[in-house]
Amino acid sequence: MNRIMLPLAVLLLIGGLSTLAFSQRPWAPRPDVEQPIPFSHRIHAGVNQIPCQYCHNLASRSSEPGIPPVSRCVGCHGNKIAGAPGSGIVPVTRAWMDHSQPPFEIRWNRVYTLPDFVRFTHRPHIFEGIPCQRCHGPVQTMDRVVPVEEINMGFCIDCHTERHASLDCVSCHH
Amino acid sequence: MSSGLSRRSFLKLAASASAAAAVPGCEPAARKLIPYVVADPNVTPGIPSFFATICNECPAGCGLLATVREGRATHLDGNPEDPISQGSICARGQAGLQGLYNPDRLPHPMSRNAGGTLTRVSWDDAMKTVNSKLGAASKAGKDRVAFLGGAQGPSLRDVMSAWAAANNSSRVLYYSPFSNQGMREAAETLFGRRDLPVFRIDQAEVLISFGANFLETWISPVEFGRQYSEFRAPKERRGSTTIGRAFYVGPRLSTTAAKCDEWIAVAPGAETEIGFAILSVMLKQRWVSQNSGVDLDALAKLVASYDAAAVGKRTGVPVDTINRMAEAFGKANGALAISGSDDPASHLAAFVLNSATGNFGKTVMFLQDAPQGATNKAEVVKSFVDDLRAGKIDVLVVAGTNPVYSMPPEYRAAEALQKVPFVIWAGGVPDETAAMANLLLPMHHPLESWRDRNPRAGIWGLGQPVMQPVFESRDLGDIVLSTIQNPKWATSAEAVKATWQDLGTKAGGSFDDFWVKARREGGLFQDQHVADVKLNLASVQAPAPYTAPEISLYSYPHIFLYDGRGADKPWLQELPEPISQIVWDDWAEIHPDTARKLEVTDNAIVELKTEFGIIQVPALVRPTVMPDVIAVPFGLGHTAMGRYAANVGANPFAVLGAGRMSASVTVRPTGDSRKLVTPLGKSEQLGRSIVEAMTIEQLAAGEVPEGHEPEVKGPYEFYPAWDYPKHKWGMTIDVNACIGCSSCVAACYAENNVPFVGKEGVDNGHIMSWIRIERFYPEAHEENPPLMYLAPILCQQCDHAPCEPVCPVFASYHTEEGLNGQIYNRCVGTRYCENNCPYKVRRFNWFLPEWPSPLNLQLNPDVAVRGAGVMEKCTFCIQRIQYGELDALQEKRAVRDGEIVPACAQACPAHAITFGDIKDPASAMMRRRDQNKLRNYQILSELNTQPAVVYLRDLHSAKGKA
Amino acid sequence: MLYWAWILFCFTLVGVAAALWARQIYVGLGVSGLRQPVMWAIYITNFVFWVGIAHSGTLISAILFLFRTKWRTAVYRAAETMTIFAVMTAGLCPLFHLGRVWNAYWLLPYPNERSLQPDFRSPLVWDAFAVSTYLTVSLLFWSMGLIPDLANVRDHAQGIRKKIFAVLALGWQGTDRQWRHYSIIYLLMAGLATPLVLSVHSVVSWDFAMAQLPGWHSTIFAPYFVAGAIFSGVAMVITLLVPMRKLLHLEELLTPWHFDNLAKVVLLTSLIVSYSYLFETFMTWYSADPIEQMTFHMRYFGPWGYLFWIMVLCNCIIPLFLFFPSVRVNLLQIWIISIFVNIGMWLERFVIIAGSLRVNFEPAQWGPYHPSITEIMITVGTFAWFLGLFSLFAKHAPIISMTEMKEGIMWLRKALKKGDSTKAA
Amino acid sequence: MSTIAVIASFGEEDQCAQAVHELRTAELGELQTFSPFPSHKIQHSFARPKSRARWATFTGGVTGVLTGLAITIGTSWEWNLNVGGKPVVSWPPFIVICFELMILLGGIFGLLGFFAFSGVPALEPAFGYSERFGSDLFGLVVRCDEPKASRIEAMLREAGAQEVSREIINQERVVADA
Repeated sequence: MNRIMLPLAVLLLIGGLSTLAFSQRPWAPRPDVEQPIPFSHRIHAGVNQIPCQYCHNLASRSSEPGIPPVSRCVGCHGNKIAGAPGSGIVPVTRAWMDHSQPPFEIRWNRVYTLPDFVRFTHRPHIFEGIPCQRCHGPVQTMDRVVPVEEINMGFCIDCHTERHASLDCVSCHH
Repeated sequence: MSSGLSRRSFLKLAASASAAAAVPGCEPAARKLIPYVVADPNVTPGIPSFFATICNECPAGCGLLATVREGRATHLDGNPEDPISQGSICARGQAGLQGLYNPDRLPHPMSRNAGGTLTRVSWDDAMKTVNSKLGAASKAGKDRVAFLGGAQGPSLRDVMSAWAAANNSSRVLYYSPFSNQGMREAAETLFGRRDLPVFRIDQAEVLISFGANFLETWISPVEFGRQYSEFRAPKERRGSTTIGRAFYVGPRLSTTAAKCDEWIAVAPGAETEIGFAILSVMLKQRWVSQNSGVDLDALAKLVASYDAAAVGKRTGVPVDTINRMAEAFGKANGALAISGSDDPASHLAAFVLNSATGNFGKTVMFLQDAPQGATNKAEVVKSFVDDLRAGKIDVLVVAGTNPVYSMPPEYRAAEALQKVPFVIWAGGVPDETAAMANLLLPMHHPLESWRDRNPRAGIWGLGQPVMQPVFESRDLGDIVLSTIQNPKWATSAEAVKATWQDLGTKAGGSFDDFWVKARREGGLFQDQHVADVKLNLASVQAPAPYTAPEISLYSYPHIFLYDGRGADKPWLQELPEPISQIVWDDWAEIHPDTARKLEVTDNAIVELKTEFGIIQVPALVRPTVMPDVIAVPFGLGHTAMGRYAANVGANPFAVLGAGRMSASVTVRPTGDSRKLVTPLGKSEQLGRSIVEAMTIEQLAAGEVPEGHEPEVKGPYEFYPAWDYPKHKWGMTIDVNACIGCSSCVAACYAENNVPFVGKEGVDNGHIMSWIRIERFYPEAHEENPPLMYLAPILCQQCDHAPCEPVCPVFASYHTEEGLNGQIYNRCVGTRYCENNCPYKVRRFNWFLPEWPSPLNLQLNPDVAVRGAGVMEKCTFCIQRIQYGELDALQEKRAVRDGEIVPACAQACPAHAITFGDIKDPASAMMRRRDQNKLRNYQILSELNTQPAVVYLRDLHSAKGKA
Repeated sequence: MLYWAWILFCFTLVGVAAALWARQIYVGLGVSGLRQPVMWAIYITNFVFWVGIAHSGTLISAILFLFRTKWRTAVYRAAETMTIFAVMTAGLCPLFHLGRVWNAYWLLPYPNERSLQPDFRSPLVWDAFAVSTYLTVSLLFWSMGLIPDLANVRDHAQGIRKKIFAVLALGWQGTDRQWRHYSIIYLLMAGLATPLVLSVHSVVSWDFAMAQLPGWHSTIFAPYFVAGAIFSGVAMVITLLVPMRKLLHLEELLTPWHFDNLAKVVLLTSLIVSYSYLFETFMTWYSADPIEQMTFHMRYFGPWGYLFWIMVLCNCIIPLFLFFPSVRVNLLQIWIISIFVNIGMWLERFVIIAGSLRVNFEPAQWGPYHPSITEIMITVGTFAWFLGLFSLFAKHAPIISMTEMKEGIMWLRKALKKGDSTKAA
Repeated sequence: MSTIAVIASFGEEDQCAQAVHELRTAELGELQTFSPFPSHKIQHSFARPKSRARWATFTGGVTGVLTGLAITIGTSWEWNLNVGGKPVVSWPPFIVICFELMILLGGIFGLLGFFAFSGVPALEPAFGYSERFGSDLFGLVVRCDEPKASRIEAMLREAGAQEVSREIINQERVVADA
């Protein structure tokens, strides 16, 4: 009997696992996202202790955290802006100096995406004092940001349950 | 907009932050994030900005508040500061967005070669051509260059005059087909003024409308809608509870007529007779106010041949009806007669009626200042077209008007345009006039440009651009100013600012403060003194007695398409005309008796022949039109104007005389047919309580209609009732206030990304609107029914929602705040919920919805776009509720009553819809219920679905009492 | 040759239907004629129809087994096979009708990180459970009955066929030990299948009865639908057996006596169904609910009134001919009657489902419905799929239970010996 | 002492049943029959207690009901959603699920019980089986000690056996039945 049942069980297991593996999960993090600029969150947020919301200044009032404008970079880097040829700051310089030219815009690659049917908004999370690292991981230690958590519904629900936040479906889906 | 951002990257950013094109399911969101170089202070991703501006969809000149998300205008509302719109706006105004994002807008300049084909040209080349043509023409002689435009504001008029002058010309003309020429003529005869008076329906007790569709298209429908709901609200007047009594005299039971107490059906042109007959009765009965200052002898002479009996004979209106109207009008404390007829004599009658009862200055008034006439007199326009035909003009610029489509056939506008060597057309979607132009220039949409408006004395509307241009278009003022040397203003923005500099100087104070305030409030609004006008009957001639043609054609501006400018907007085409409920087509309403005589049935195409020409229209056999009158709306019958407008229906302008809306007509069934499409099933309620009505007499006596409960009964619970810890959202809808204008429907389309489906889609039962204006005819057995039942039907958010427990996957469920939530991404599409919904308010996505680019830029990023196979429905604008609750949370306070307003309630000009928290008895919504306890009802309440929506019954006067 | 042409024909139609279904999934359900307010129509009609067809199989095999009815032996395998294929067909129909069929598995509970499960209060979830249980248990019952026959085929087959059937027969040899446990489990399965068959069509009827739509919301639906199911199912058995008997030369095994008994079941259930129609009408009148009355008025005299009257003709009047014994043993006549019953019962479901949706609570949302070519071809496809599968099975597998026939012949022989020949005639 | 199998075939069910009855009462050896259909008479003549396989079905049914209760109530508590104002744990609809699962698991457990108790699927053919036993003959195999074989043969012939044969079997090839 085992001669029949064992291969069958293995087959079923393989089938199930491959279904899981190949099923589409748009929220799944993409671990390797190259960025156009070797911008280091470790240096900015870790070493220099710049608060997250200094650059991502919309997080507390909008659904979006805000991608800092080039002017924000220039504000601190000031007269060092030119930088040595080949240094990481050059694209920023170019974007600042020559901003009417589309080819010189900085095109960050998105690290975190949510499917369109999820209406996530940063505002209440910041208001409730959830540390950014809760979802984004220890960004202050990363030279290049890679996602740590897989942000799926289970991840959201666990935290919401724990913190007695809204579990109403329409809170996020409408 | 800040200059630090190129338009392309800005649009890309907009796209990345939006959810517009994505579909619930698997499509990945945008993967690139492109930062600003310098942050635009007006654009905060995720947070809407609001810009006050003005509406350009009709001459009313409503103030708008545009919601701009990530640099894209996504929603238009009324500007609360503006005295005309007061925070509400009609469907046409909202659809302005679809003019802005119309996929058929001219994307770049185009030039027509000798062969007649259009080729793309650059702006530089186009302007070079324009300059050389203008140069040659202005050198050739005086007045060889001309401009023909639609109604325009003062600044652009200045610009155009300056441009014409620089080109050695004075020919600047403004033409629009509905410019109330009849009323202006009558006012000139009687009072010596050519401007339009101000009407205050809310100050009257009795209203007689001679064919004026003041709730649809007449002069300023949003304002009148608000006033009319005030007028119709039950009030204590002289010791008893009454509502304003309204009579509609006209050939067609329009939406306006349907909201009146009585519809007196007369053939087009006979309204005048009734007006004079009423005057004659009032004179005889001494109901004419003694101190009105009206010359009674002159009046007696005027109405001599309009004895009620004679008029009754000529028009077929019972004498009793005329007497009743006269009595009501004469005895009212505040009465108003208005006319929308094409016959100047009917306006005369209306003015005299108002004067004779001493209502001038109370319900109708002229203000001390008169605004500049918006359009030119008909004679002037006609002689101009004659000049065109005579070859007296070398270069003609046409913008903002469509003479080929809307000018009367006797002007022979198309022929005239052919005689002009060089026609420059500037505009959005290329229309019939563009088809005859040599050079086509894409013009900014009004929402992309600076302009102003002076619709009436004291009201100066300021229009500012709300977003970057969508296409490679330019502002009309900028185009013409660039053709003249050393212009007074470099751009039209400067011209507008200069105008406002003058206004600011008059207002006093710092101009900078004034300018900021004007831009924030959307204009300058000042109180105006009422002018003291004197009625002069001396020069008035009594019109010749009326003889009815055997069959007459009656045309009226379509409530949504107006003079044809709405036809390119899919929302307006898809909104069912409230009375006929027809979409995406035009129709010839024919009374059943007449239809029997002519042997036509529904959908049979009839040929209507007047002295000017022939149109062919499918018949719609309905009792909503006077026998022997065939009613065809204006607005369709375009041969160009993009994919949505072209080749739909027929154009009545082409068969009517100048300034006329009716004509004698011969009718011939062609034998062909075209299916008229409507989303409406049956026209009767079959005794079910969907839209309810009661008479004011019943309300005053404290009775309720037979077989109905006096108030909404407490819920019957079989199981323990659920608790709603925070809020429980509800709505009160006053059917009496509802004017059927469908503004709520348009607002819902805009706010909730509801797709349009086209004629075939509607025919296939795929219409997607979440809220609809339901229209029912009264049934034969009903005692004292209203003329028509009209009410908005949307999801009732039932506590015992039948749709919820049948969903196998919890896609439909009840939220903690009492809403009937629908989770689109969980839906598998069994459609069981819609089967079990008694109100049939759920909509299924039969296909993947499509918004041809760039219409998709209008989509609200706060609402998911639903994919194919998903059920969707109204959730009282859950995104707005959430936004309001988050605001309250962040400010550590409770949600304030009135802070959260769903799109439909916000849009309603008549304030028929109130939204609020059922748990808060002090909320405006709950107070409205309590104050009208006798009128409360719920739709199909016997099913114990316990809706969160409570309706207030429609009110009207009992038969013969009105 | 003719046989293979028939199989090819059937599966060509199935292919066409599959292609149209694929297009419907890709483009959207708009390609069907479904619309506001008729959100359910032919697809669900087909579902109820095929589930109904399935029921007679279980009735004949399980219920009549429990009652030890003798005439069942010759027909039960065919009826049971029909059950399996009909449930398979029926199971496809809700998939045709789903807006997002790729998410159909959400109707069944499975572990997931969101802890989201179906709503067990929804009749559609009951449906999913009932139909999948029905398919599983029917398959078990059917395959159990098949084991001894497969062993018999194995014993008489040669070469590769023998090997295949050796695997399928699971080493069955008919020992006393095997038969001992077999009999009790087979009996218990019949005992389980009997309430199951009643429950499945009751659950299907509750899809409608649980809704509050007039014309659907009725407590008599469960027995009414079960009777209707058996009615249409037995009629389908006759429809299939008459040609099968001819084509496979089973005249000796399927005698007019069998058909006489089947026809009696048809007659009985026809009377029950007719009674239900009458009683539904009575209840409507007695309820004094004007909305309900309007729905029934529209059902009888509305735009689809003719469908109702055709249905009455097919379901209530034509079967009355079965009162004549001479008709009951005339195979051609009962075959024609059975086809009318099939048409009538399909129409009954359509009239109830689409007809009631058409005249709902909200008159302004009443609307017509016209089936699209996609729906028609998919419907045809379900018939082709069913008939194709049945034909394949009838040709290649034991369509008459040999085991039970042997038992039956043994019984018959004895009966003849006793001189009790009346029953056998 | 070698073990002998006596194999007899009968044309009639009654004869076979009679033979079984006689051999069983005589206690001459272990009996096994082959029959083309389930014969109550033969089963009866063995006089065995009722099959225990029926408890498998019962267990399955009970498991089904409990599983039904567990998943319906358990998953409802997981989210506590309000649908149509009904209670989170709504008994009447859950009964339907419990009922269906009772039938489902009852059927599956029953089949497994049948497999477990009857030794099907059998990988080895039973000793003494002949293809004819599957179609029209009844077979009886008596496993006995050699001395008893002749007596058994006689009894079988007397009972009406059409054919009687004898075979010596190895210990390994003893029929698996106990």
